[in-house]
Amino acid sequence: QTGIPKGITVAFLPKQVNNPYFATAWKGGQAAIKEFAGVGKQVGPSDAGASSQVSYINTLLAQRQKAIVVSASDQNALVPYLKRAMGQGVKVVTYDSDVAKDGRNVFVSQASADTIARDEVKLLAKQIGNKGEIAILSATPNATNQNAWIKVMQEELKKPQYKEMKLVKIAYGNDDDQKSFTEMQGLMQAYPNLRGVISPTTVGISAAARYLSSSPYKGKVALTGLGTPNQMREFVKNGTVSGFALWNPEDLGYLASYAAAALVSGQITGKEGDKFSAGKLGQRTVGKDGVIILGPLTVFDKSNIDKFNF
Amino acid sequence: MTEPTPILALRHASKSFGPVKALLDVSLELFGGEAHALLGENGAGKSTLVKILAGVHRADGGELLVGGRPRTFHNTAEARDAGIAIIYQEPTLFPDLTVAENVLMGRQPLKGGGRIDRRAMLARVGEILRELGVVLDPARPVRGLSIADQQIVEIAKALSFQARVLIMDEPTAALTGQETERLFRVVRTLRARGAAVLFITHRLEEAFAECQRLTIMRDGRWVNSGPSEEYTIDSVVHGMVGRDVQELYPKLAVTPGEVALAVQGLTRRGVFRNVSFQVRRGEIVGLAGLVGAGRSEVARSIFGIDPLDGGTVCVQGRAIRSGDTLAAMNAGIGLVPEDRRQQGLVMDMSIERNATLAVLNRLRQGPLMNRTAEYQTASDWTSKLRLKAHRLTDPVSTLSGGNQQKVVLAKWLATGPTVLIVDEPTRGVDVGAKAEVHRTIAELAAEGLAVLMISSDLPEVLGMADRILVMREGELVGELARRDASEEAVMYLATGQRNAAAIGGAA
Amino acid sequence: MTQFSSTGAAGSASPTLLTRLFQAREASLLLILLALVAVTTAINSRFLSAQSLRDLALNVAIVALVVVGQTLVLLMKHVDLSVSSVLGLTAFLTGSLFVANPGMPIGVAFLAGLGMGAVLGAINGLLVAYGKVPALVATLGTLYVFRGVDYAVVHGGQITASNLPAAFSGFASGSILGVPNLVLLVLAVMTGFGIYLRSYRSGREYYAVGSNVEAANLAGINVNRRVLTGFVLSGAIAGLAGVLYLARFGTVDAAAGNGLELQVIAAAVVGGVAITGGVGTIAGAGIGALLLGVIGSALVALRAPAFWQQAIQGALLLLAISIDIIIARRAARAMQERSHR
Amino acid sequence: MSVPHKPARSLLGWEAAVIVLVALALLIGSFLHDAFLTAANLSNLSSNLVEIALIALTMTLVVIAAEIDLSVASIVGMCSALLGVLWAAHVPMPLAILVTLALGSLAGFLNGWLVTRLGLPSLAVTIGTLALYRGLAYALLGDRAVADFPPFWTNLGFGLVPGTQIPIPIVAFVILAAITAVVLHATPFGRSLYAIGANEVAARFAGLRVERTKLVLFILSGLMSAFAAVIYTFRFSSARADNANGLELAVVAGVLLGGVSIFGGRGSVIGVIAAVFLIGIIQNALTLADVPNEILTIVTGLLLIVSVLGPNLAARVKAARQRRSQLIPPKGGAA
Ligand SMILES: Nc1ncnc2c1ncn2[C@@H]1O[C@H](COP(=O)(O)OP(=O)(O)OP(=O)(O)O)[C@@H](O)[C@H]1O
Ligand SMILES: Nc1ncnc2c1ncn2[C@@H]1O[C@H](COP(=O)(O)OP(=O)(O)OP(=O)(O)O)[C@@H](O)[C@H]1O
Ligand SMILES: [Mg+2]
Ligand SMILES: [Mg+2]
Repeated sequence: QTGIPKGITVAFLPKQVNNPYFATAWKGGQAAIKEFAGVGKQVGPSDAGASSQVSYINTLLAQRQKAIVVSASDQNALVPYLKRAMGQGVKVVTYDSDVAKDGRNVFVSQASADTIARDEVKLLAKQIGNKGEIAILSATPNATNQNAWIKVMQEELKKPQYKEMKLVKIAYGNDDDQKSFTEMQGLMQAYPNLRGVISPTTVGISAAARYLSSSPYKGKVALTGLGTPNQMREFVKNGTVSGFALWNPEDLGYLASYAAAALVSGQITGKEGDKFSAGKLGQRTVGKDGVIILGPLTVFDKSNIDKFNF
Repeated sequence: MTEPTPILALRHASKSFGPVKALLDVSLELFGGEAHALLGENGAGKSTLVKILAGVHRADGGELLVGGRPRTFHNTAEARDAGIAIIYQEPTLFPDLTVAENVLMGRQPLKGGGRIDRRAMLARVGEILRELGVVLDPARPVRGLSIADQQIVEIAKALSFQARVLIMDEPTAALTGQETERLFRVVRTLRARGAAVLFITHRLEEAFAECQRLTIMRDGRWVNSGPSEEYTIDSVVHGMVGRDVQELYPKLAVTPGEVALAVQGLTRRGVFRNVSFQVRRGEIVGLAGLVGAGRSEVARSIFGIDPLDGGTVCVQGRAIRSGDTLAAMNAGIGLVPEDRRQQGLVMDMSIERNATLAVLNRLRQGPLMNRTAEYQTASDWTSKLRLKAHRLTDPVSTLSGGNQQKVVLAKWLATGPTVLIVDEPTRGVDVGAKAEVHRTIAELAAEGLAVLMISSDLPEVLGMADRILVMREGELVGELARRDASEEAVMYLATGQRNAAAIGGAA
Repeated sequence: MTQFSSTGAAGSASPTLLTRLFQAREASLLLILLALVAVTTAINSRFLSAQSLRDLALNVAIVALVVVGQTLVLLMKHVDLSVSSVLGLTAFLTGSLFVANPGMPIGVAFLAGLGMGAVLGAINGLLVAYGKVPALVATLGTLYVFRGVDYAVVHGGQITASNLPAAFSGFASGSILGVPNLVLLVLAVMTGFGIYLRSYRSGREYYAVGSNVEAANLAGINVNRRVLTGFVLSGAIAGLAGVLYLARFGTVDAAAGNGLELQVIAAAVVGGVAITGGVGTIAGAGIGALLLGVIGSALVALRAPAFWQQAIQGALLLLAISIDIIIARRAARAMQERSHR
Repeated sequence: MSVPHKPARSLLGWEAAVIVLVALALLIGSFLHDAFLTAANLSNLSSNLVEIALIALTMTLVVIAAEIDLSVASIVGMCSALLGVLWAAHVPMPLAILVTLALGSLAGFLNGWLVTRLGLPSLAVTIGTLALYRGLAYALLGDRAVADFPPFWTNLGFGLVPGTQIPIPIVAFVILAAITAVVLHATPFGRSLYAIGANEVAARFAGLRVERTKLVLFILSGLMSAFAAVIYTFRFSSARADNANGLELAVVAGVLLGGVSIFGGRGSVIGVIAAVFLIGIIQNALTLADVPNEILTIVTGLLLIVSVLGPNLAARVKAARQRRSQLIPPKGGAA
């Protein structure tokens, strides 16, 4: 009833195959592929490097996959190779982390960069009463998403209602648990007046929360950002973190799979205004620049965290 | 005296290394209270035999009897536990550990809880060293000791446990008269206690003076054995070489030419001071002195290995930059270093590559190597020196000690030097080869080469040198013309003591 | 020959000079360390607060522990690059044990970590000692293999603090007299191995093997067995470190410990353990680890710009090993000149 | 003491083995997936290896001289960052490339200086500069990425030789590989590297300029890394501070698998090239066959171990067999 032919081959290529976040997204992607009776697989490097993704694109091309669903480690490095793939009729969907827009057909975005950044700042501002020094604990210095969000956050902080909040430091935990942990600890040492931290990465926020929960700063320094409920449940309950946000990564993968199938079956081309049906997520519309937005963020706190399991 | 059972006996032993038959059907018996000399040319298989007794190698055939009972040693610890102490040809020490630990490794005295009793360890080794009459701090690391001092540590190691059999593979090659004499005194004490001693040397005089029995080997085979009274030097040499050796010191008369090497006021802080001398073309100048007098250090500095703190080196009137080996070589200096394994050879490389290493830049066609010239150079010089080798492409490490020394010589002769410094050129070289090395040096000198010969072998210096310089404690203390030189005169200068001459040299 | 032999110096003068020299290596490091702490504290007084000292000690503890095993191996002129993978794999597997048996006593977890580490270390040891594979090659290979196995086992999963029993987390966060349990454990291991290497025959064998293998063989040391033991110990210690990692961080994924091997070797080298074998002490290596840890925290505390931190760290590392070798060289030269009067 | 009896021939044996393995891998690859033995796939495969292969050339020289350079990947990152910064600052590309190459040489010089002047072990030095150079890459470029390189230049990294499936950088690699092979195997300089690697003291006593030679090697290694950085930057049309992170292990793995002794004094260019491609081919074939990434990691490690373990075991078996055969009739007299 979806108009999608059976047996479409879809390959997911995340930044890192071993990352739990991508593992969850793939779960959703796989579910969608099963629904439309396609053939799916996930391949990818163990380390987040652009060059290793390129060799996977090349082999996927050689394998004549119908669609590649990729979360790019580098906004630019993949473009020539993805273009070549599209030149040979392969449909390219980016999810989670985009490439330059001529390198893909559509981008399935978790939420617009503006929404994410604004929501994060708003969350933190509420927790610290719009006042005091704050810091950001990011992923790697080159993480495309994080950098885009940080840029918007910096703009956002210029607004009058945030004039008493001061961003003193952007630290990088490299999406490495231990590094994020020690970076958080360093922040507390270097900035005694720190009131709050935003960590827009699932690895960073859980490491930071763990540090805070066992330190004297627990409950005194606010922490928010993007995290998964399972990772953060304990810290929400013990009062280290009062609220954080995320989209559902499973839904992200699910939507990306449907977008890929819609492209392959010719239902959409990536033009603004194209519409397709995405299974349980209902009808979706391609927005400007070929961006398909998953939806607003979910904010998790004591009241609702037990309702989620991912 | 009735013939008792030998403490240690080897019967019909054979050993091959790949195609090389190092030992073929060799037998040997060691009796308590006796010193037994094992003599043979370089590569005759002496060290191989020692290593079989030590449990380093296992014989391919034959049997080993300890106290009349057959034994097989699977490793060195078993041989050691059977009461066999060994001084190997090449010192095998731990440079980072102290002298005391080197001596007692694995047998350190313990105190409560199985912990090492450092104080007892130092005391014990100090005592052994004192017995040897050596002033060597047991607490200092071995790194930095001269070859001679290292050899002394080896000796101390062998003496440190009550051995029933003491095996010494050329222990005296690096030692001068006094040290050798002290070693022999200890050996005699051991013998008196009933131990058996196996002694390998290329100094035949020592063998006759100290040993009651001789065994001669040639080409891996047993030639003959017997009480030493039944032999003469000539008969031994004939047995070793299979022919008569011509003169051992074939010095040719030459009239010295212009000054080839002139050094002035050489100083290296803490090592030597104000050393000045000249060597003329055609001349062989001996540099004598006790071990540690600083002779090798002077040679190294002239050759630019170590930088100088003061003084100049001139070759044919032109000064060369201090601390620049290549400049020294280009000026025509060659150095045959004293430690052939560390300094003279790249052990894993082939004989050919080693022999041409110092002339690489000459053996080329345009920017590329000329392989024919390379092979030619190597085979020329090695055959001139009668190198005993399977193939020129074999690694140098498979050669016997003396043959390795010949490769070092070949390497430097290939450079066609104006000045050749030879540091202990015949250490560990057998009589036949020694005569050849001497003849080569004498001939080259006759053709106009200036030779500076450092040697602890006094007869060699006396036999070969036109003039003899003597060093003591880093200073040049005298010079003797050939006709004035005698062992007493040299030892007097080297020690600063008149009576020292009595124990100078082993001859 | 008497006074002409070798050192020639009066027998009693040298040992004190020597001990002083050996102490100097560690003393110079301690001095650098103190200077760094003093400067940092002067600028940011929070650097010496109880909390930040605790954090520092905890951060250094795991590296310092792995350095102990690495020192054993380096002393023998080998190297163990696989420690990071061993740590990652054992951390995850121990965590999985907790997931599978939630009631498992924490002692069992430690034993399991040690055991798994020892097995992995034994693979290295067998390759190096009996397979005659150079340690750098063998352990670079197992660095890949063990990490690959880790990836395969973890497969995008993760152990989180909620998987761990309360007793285990309690041990991790607990302390005695203000010193965290983990730090005490590591100090105990370091002290034990420090004494072992200094005062036991088999401990001295590590130095002997690294100083001259041939001589070690001739001295009747079973070199192969010693090398195997060294790698087994290095593996077991890395395994123990894996358990501590799990305890400390609570979260373990497939990347745990990635890249740790270079930090560990750097710490050992800064601490005066020679890559060329035969030289070094556990105390020195521990100070090396501490120095690196302090540099890292000091840069943060001094608010060094984020993008310059790594560069400064690298430069300081180079500086530390350069100063160390220059001091050692001076001392050696002084000793030589003195011995020749 | 028994001497490790490894004449030069056994090395040739290993090189031949690697080349045979390459052929075997190609054969098996073609069975695993029919897209494997296509020009396009082989072209992609080799173009993905080009930086590793380039750096492996100079790494071969460095390791034969008994040193190691672990900072190569960081030099790539630093040089890539510099190229990006210069381009973003509107420096003309040829000049920017020259400056980049100069920076690489300078980085190599610093490594070499610390090793030869201060006498520090290169493993320690280059672990330090690994951190330093990567740090400088971040200092130069921070979190930025420069991507707007002109197509003419990116095509040099990405494009194919017109009318063929040969990636342009591979042409550069072939030329440089030939030069390296000749230098190593047929010039006095190359010869001297083996001696320096096998016994540095003896090399010095033979008048070889050990320090200078090593300094040159490190500079070459830095220069080659900078060249690889230029190719890398163009190939991905992206200058970032984290470019080529971790590449050093792949390079070292290739060099060791190629039969170069980690202790110096032994190895050849052809073996290393074969080994680098062997790893690449196996990984490509297995990826095409949908073998998961973790297995690839394991295979790489196993290859490395087996490359040394295999010949060692073979030699031991051979020696044992020889000993047995000798027990029968000893032929001829002493050699
Ligand atoms: N490990 C080995 N591998 C191959 N050949 C060897 C090995 N050890 C010794 N040989 C060969 O065995 C023969 C005997 O050597 P050995 O060292 O026993 O001679 P030697 O009598 O001690 O000579 P020298 O007086 O020069 O020390 C020589 O031809 C030598 O090249
Ligand atoms: N590698 C070294 N490092 C430090 N000191 C050394 C080294 N080699 C020798 N020495 C010391 O330098 C001094 C001079 O030694 P040198 O070898 O020059 O004496 P020599 O007269 O040549 O005696 P030999 O007969 O041993 O060659 C000795 O006291 C020795 O301990
Ligand atoms: Mg011998
Ligand atoms: Mg000397």
